[in-house]
Amino acid sequence: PEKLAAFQARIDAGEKIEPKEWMPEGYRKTLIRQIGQHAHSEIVGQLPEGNWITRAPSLERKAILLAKVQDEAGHGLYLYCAAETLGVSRDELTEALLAGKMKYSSIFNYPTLTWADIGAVGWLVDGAAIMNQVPLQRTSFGPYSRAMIRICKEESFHQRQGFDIMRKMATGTKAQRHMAQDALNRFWYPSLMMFGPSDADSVHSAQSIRWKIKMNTNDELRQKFVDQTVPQAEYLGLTVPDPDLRWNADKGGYDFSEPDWDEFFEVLKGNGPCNTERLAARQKAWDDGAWVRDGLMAHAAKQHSAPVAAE
Amino acid sequence: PEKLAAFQARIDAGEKIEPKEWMPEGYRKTLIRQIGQHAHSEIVGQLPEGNWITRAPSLERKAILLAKVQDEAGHGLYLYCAAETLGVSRDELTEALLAGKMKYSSIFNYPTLTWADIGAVGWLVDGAAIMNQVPLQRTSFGPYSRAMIRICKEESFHQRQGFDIMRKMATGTKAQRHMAQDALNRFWYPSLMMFGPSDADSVHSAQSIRWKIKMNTNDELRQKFVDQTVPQAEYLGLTVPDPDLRWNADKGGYDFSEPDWDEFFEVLKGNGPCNTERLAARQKAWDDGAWVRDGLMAHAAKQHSAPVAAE
Amino acid sequence: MGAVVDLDAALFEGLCRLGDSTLVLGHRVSEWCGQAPVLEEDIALANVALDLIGQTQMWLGLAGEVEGRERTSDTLAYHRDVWDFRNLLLVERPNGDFGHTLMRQFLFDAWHQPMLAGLAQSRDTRVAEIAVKAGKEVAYHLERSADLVIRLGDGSGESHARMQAALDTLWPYTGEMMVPDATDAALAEAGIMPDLNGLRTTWDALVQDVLAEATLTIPESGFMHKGGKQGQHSEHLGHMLATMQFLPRAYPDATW
Amino acid sequence: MGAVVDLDAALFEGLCRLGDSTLVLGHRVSEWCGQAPVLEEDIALANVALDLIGQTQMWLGLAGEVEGRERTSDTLAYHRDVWDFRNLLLVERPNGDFGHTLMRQFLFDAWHQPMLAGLAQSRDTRVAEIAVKAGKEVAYHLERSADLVIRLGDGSGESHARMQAALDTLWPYTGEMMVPDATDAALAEAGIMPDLNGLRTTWDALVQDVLAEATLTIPESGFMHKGGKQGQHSEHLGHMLATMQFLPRAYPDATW
Repeated sequence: PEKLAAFQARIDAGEKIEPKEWMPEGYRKTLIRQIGQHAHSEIVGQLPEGNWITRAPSLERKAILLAKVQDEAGHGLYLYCAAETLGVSRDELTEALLAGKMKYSSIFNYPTLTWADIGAVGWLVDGAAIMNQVPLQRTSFGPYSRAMIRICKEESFHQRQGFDIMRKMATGTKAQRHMAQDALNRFWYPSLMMFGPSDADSVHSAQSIRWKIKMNTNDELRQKFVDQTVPQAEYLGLTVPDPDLRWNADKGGYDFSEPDWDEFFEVLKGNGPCNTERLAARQKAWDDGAWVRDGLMAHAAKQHSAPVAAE
Repeated sequence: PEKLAAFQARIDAGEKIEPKEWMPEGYRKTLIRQIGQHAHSEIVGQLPEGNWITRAPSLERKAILLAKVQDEAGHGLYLYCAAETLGVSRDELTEALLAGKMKYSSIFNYPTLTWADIGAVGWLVDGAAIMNQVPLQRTSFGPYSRAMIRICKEESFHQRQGFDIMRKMATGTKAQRHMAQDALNRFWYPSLMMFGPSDADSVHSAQSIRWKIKMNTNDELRQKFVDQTVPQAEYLGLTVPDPDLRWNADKGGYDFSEPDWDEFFEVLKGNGPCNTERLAARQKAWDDGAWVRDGLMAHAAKQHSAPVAAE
Repeated sequence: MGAVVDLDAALFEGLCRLGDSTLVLGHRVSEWCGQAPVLEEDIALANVALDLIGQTQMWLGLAGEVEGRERTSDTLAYHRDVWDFRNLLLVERPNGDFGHTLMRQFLFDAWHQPMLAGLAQSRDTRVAEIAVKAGKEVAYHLERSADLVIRLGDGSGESHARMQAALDTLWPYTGEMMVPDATDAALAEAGIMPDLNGLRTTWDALVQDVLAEATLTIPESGFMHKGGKQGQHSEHLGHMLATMQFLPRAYPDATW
Repeated sequence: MGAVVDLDAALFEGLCRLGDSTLVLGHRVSEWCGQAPVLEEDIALANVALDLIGQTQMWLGLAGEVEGRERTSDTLAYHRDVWDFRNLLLVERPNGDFGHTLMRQFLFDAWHQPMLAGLAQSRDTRVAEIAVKAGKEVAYHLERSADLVIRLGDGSGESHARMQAALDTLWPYTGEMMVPDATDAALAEAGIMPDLNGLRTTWDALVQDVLAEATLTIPESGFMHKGGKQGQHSEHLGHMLATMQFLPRAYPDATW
């Protein structure tokens, strides 16, 4: 308990906790879960975008999208490394994902059905992600904080590119405008879900906020996201699919409809449009790749033993 | 030798030989090789056409092409059945094909690269096949003769459909005309090869002709094919890719260039554009289908043993 | 789902649901060309695909006629993008192994056959005529797929496991077939198409019987995908259309 | 193969050969997105694909400029059909397993790197500039693919067998890279592109060294496929283009 108080004092003073320093088991566990889940999201998040790389409508768009998924894989790498400093290996985390014991962001269980969805993913999904991540640059765990700083810089770039796709679509031909509006219709509520249900009644959240693992409540961030995004939709000439959306001058923000939380919990349980396929794709990559990983290890072992044998 | 003479006398008299009747071993072997090879050709022949079923440019064309490959599989079935009457099973023949011990028509080692190729295959390849097959309706082995009668009827239908595709392409847009001419350029010589090299010096051929397993020489049939096809190409406004092609009034037929027989023997050896892929596709179908064949047999065995157990 | 539904618009929708489902399933089945596990199946698969494409021509042909905007069955098949397709999600599932293809076919046939029987009673004679014609073909499809599901379900250990895996994977895509939306309801009320709720009883009974004989177990999870009928598909459809529509899209001025 | 070759026409051809090869290989590599055996390879594959697409923009951009018919790199990439594509057959081979993808990359890189070194000496400064830029990227590609071929060739029993199978399958597609036709000869003579015969020595040495260290055996058969450079491809390219070109073909009036 004394240790605990000292630990909390350091956090309150804005100090960073480093991997080799003492930390409460709960802090470590919560971080592993949160960082691991974030890493998995980057990896699984490649799939809905990868679905359109081979159909990107220009060489420039193809290059931008390739650069983006490359960044995402890179983010995954930073985050797995951050998690590894807490004593869990990348393989362990991967196996937990494949066994269904760890989650990834539910948004990636929605399909990308037209090219405009690639715009919507950048604009809305990366937008919501940034909203979550910017405060986490100030999180108490050093490696996590440093990873978030690198990631946020790239993410905001991705968001601008996504918005640029939407702008082209929204001001394009009739078919393109249709695709843009349709993408907004499908991604709006799932994006709002990305902040999680209202944490009014969550004990976890309160502890995480005290530890500076979580910096804001879900509702604060969701409100901020809506306030930022609605004017952008207006600028694009697109309609947010919420008949009850309106400006509330008193609170200085928009009133908006809650997403369908039943759907959220269903998707979380595995019953989303693409859950099965996303996990199956990752499982296949893991299984098909086993011989490669084994082969590389076998080679490394030979290299290692060769000089010994020569002695 | 007496038996042999009697056998030859029956053939000379135009009688049909039936499976249970006596026949020389050489006759049986030659027939198995020839009918088996023909059956394999029908099966492998599905692949280059199957390549365009999913891309057929209209529902009507798609339906016609589906009907055609269905017919081909059906022809394969007739022919395997005819071969089976000679004491060789379909599975044995299939395994010989996959082991490279039996051949299929080399023409199917050429790729179908545009939709016009589907026209060219019908017009030229089926055209050449019919030229080979029509006389075989009078072949001496009963089951083979009857199979050929059924097959020829359908093949000539296929040829007309192929010609119809070519006609549409040859009288269509610039791109379509390009595709049509390009298809003729690529399929002309391989079609001429379908009759085999000149059999002037083949002992085999002479024996086969005596046995009425082979009804004409390769050169006769090739000449007939050229004489039939050149006017059709002219009608289509397409150019046969042979600068030395010209009408020879003396012989009442066209003079034409020989195909590149080195290429023919290379393809026969396995070195054609698609040999490896065609065999790999058949091997994959065979391997992937093993559990289905086993499952069906297991079910049949249960059905068979059930009543016995109940007794 | 408003209360007032334009009946011609609903009929156009309903016809697209039929025609797009046969088109997409026909396409999937045709992908097997030359790769079936036995020669008899090469023939049967080509035959089923051929029937389905023929039915597509009739349904989409009529759809174009009802719509009255001079779209032919080919225009509808080759010049719409994913959001305008109205096929069931089940039929756009990838082929997987032969077991998946077969199970998909059976689950669809078991719906298709009673659906066509209902459509044969349509007050719209154009619909009824097509349904009668298609019904004869589909009776054979169902007979074949049910028979094979039984033989492979109750076959070897491996074939049983593969058929069960196929059933588990595909089951969540069956719900949509029997849940009516406003369009279905309007067409049923007008006596043009059968009541989907009514089909469920027939489908349930048939599927339960066959799967029981096949020694296969119906998954417990009640979760069902939806959206295909309303134009919200999986990622697979777009890839299929890229292939299917290549030539007419690349050469819009050509006839074939 | 006439004696007189219009040099601009030959240059256009030569540039399409380069740009189409990087485009098609970039496409194939990008098909791996999110499916690599290890995360580092997800990153590396995306990076290689990105480089190749960037090079495509440069080569096809210059090709359009040389042609002078107002075709951009996008027009050339998205609005030509198979017969106008000039890529090497090797790069349109399907991905297969990771071993095939890797071996294809190595066999190509081992040609690409000296090719770009030669192009960097081009008398056409536009060509030389692109080659210098691309050369830096490709040096890394070759380093990576050679290293991995060695590690997996001389790895486990299974990885060795898979790499050998990949080599056996892909070897007959390498000949075309180093056999000059009239276009290649004209460009070499004009000092615009390197002599392909000269590349063979470099390629042979490099490939033999790496494969020897990888404990892999070069197939004995001398048979080599040909035709890609002249626009005669395998059946795979058409399927790739149907996917790649879908949007610009379906929506010719749109900009993206």
